[in-house]
Amino acid sequence: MNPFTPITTGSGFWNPLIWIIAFITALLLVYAIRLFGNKQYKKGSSQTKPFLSGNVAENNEQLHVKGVNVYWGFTEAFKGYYDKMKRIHTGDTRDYVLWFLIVMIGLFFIVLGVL
Amino acid sequence: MIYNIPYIAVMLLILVGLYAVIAKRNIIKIIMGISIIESGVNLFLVALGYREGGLAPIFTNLPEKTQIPGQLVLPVPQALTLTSIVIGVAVLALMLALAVQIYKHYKTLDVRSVRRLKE
Amino acid sequence: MSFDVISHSPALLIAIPLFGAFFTPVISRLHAKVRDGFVIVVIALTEILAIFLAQDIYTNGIRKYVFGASLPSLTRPDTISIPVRIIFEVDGMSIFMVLISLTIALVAAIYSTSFFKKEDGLDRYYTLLLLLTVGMLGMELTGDLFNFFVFLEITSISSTALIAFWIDRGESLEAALKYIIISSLGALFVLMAIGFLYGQYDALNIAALANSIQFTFIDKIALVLLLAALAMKAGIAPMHMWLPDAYGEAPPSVTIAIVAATQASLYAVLRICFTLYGSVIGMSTIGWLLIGLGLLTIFVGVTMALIQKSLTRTIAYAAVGEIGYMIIGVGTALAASTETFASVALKGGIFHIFNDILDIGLLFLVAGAVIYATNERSLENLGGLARRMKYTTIFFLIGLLAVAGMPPMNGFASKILIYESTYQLNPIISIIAILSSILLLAIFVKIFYSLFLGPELPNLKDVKEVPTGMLIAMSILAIVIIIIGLFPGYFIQNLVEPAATALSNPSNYINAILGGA
Amino acid sequence: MNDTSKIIKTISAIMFPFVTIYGLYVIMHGHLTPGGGFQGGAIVASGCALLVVAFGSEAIAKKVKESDLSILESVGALGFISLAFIGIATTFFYNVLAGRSGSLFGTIPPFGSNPGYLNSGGLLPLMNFAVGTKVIAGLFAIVLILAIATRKKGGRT
Repeated sequence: MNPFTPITTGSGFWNPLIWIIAFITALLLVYAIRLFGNKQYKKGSSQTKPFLSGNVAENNEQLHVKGVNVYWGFTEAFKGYYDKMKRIHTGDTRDYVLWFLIVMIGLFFIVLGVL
Repeated sequence: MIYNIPYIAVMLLILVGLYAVIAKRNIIKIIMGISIIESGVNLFLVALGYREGGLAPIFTNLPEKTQIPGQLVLPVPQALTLTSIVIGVAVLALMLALAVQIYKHYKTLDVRSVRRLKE
Repeated sequence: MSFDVISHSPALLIAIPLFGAFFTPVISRLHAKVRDGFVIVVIALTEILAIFLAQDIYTNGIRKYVFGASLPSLTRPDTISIPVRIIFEVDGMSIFMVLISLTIALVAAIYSTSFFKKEDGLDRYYTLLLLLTVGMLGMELTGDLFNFFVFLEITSISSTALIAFWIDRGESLEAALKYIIISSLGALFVLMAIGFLYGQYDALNIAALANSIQFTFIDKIALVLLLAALAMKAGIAPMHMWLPDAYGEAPPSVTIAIVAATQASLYAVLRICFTLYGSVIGMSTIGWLLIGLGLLTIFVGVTMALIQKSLTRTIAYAAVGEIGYMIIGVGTALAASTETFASVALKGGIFHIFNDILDIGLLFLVAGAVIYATNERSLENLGGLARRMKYTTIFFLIGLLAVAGMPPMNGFASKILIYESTYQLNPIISIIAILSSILLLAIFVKIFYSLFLGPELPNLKDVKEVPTGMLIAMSILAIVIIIIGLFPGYFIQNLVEPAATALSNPSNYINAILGGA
Repeated sequence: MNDTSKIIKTISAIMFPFVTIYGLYVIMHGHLTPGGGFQGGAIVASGCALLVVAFGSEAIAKKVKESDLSILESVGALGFISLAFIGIATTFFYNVLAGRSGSLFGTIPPFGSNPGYLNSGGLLPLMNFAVGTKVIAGLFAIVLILAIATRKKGGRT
């Protein structure tokens, strides 16, 4: 049997081989474009130093943005949602049981009412 | 009507157990609640197999001229109950052992304080 | 007397790991290395047996095994109208799940041999790991509802003990207590539902029950109890809260086994929806219900993963999100039972069970490697690990791409089936799923950045690459991920297709038991 | 530390053999009357718990090692699985001994009410012994570990 069978989804198909060929083509294209780049760019000069809003970093560690702060803007924008979610996730065992019972009662209403 | 009384008892036991699990704060009492629910479910299984005027399904020293299996209660739910009791013992021992260890680490059995893991 | 291994293999699949589990404390008196090798050999042997059984099932159909009968296939001795004795019934779906569970158990065992060095009590650790494997296999193989309950409890007891393995961490104990309370409660409701069904139809066999089910009022109650309890065990929102605790605090080698146990609960949900209640007409409502719960699960899991501070908890919430994808795939198949895309959705959902456990499992193993090397799991204090741990970084990159559903990894192959089929049912489902997948990618890029990139941190100067056993375990998963990603059509035709066919034809399952001896 | 009175110690020591024998009786007759491996094992283990309460967990832990108990437990489980494996030529758990007159536990009792034939049941009594061993060891270990774990400094058990 042919192991390269594509997946058909009814409205389309997916064949990884085609994707890989396209990916390699794109890589070559990117490399070709990169060759047109600015010849004046030099390593080790101030062009490659990180820019920290004009502040001077004293050592390398300070340049590292901690994992918790990476999406600070996103979490700040959805603060209302996240505050609610944090309030729901209490970590209290009894609340876990309560959620289980709530879902079960909800299912009772739907299944006994609709079916 | 009288044959519904076990089922009412089952209902009450499960509700009492759920109340203990949801409303009590002491971990030991929550574990007791789980145990009470388990007793309710076990009673439910045993009550399912009962038959009016039935005898225990044990051949040893059964009264003479018993109709078999007409007069015996169903043995299968009893076997199920025994299995569930055995499992219940294991779960209970595990929960109590965890409660002991939690008391050592948190110095409390109040479930509101045992929540370092949240969000 | 000729001894036919294949016809006995459903029982041997349970018996060999069970024997191994209780032999482990005895053999560990010899040497720790002997014990490690013994555990791996036991699981590998079981896996080989499962592969042979799978080949047999794909060619000869459903295999059944009656315990204690005078013939393995004697389901109804003499003229009894209902099947007696405990019966194992193995069809395409069961063996699919068995193969997944055993692969994961094998990887977990290989990983454990070098993950634990200093800890004591490892004899019991391996005993419990094998018992957990037995529990999962039993849940997937059995054709008997009460037997299913017993294996469910074996699984939850052994996984609780394994979650609490690091007993000097208060958090592990807390997670274990929460897990055992909620899962024993769920199991009791499962037992109650079994009682309801037994009281109605005097049978415990799934096939016999499915044959005679009338969908009366009491059957509906039983359905709700079973669905709620098993969905909770599978970690569906809003009952997912035990899952990040348990996954996050267990040793990572255990976590992937517990992920497999969660999948076994999901398998039970499928078995109940498709086989036990398969002949009932109004299941499309259940399908829509599953879609709703699945969307909620995806959304909650993925958004909560974004704000976690602990590495393992982030992956655990991502795992919650991934469960939602399987649920919407399966729910679409139920909701659109007669449409052509229903089978595509079912295939996508089933295929995603396999892909999810590989991806999430690889990520957890990498998290375990990070914990092993740095003794640190908070994202605050990690960074720059790529300089010290080359292979681990590569494995994390593979897992990241796979879990986010990026082509050409395996996650994409199953997600595209789910996207395209749900789009035909309702475009909104598909859009939410795709957006959540993008968010998932963002989350793991964040973890990748904060864990492996950036400058070397002063507290991580003496980090070394993890030992070979862990690398081997991770590379097994990574290689399988890439192979499935490159040849998805092959795997769908040979593994997923029989499973989907088995699920969507409940009459085959029933006839194998009831249609004569 | 141990401050139970002499009466408690003496009575427990006298009671323990009776409890054990009753438990063993229940295990032995598991295939005839209600009870069996688990129930009888639980009775014997409760006798052991009586000793733990009366003499204190320290005194018992000196005599019985927890690792030995876990080995005994494994032996019980292994025995059970091995007995199940005996019938693998036919099916797993197949009762090879039952129905062979003359062999151990081989008699087939007559149908209906009977006074109980101990020499029947095939592999079932043997399995009851195995389960009984496992349950005695397991429950005793649980009681002992919980007693040691909950012991306060200066207090008893």
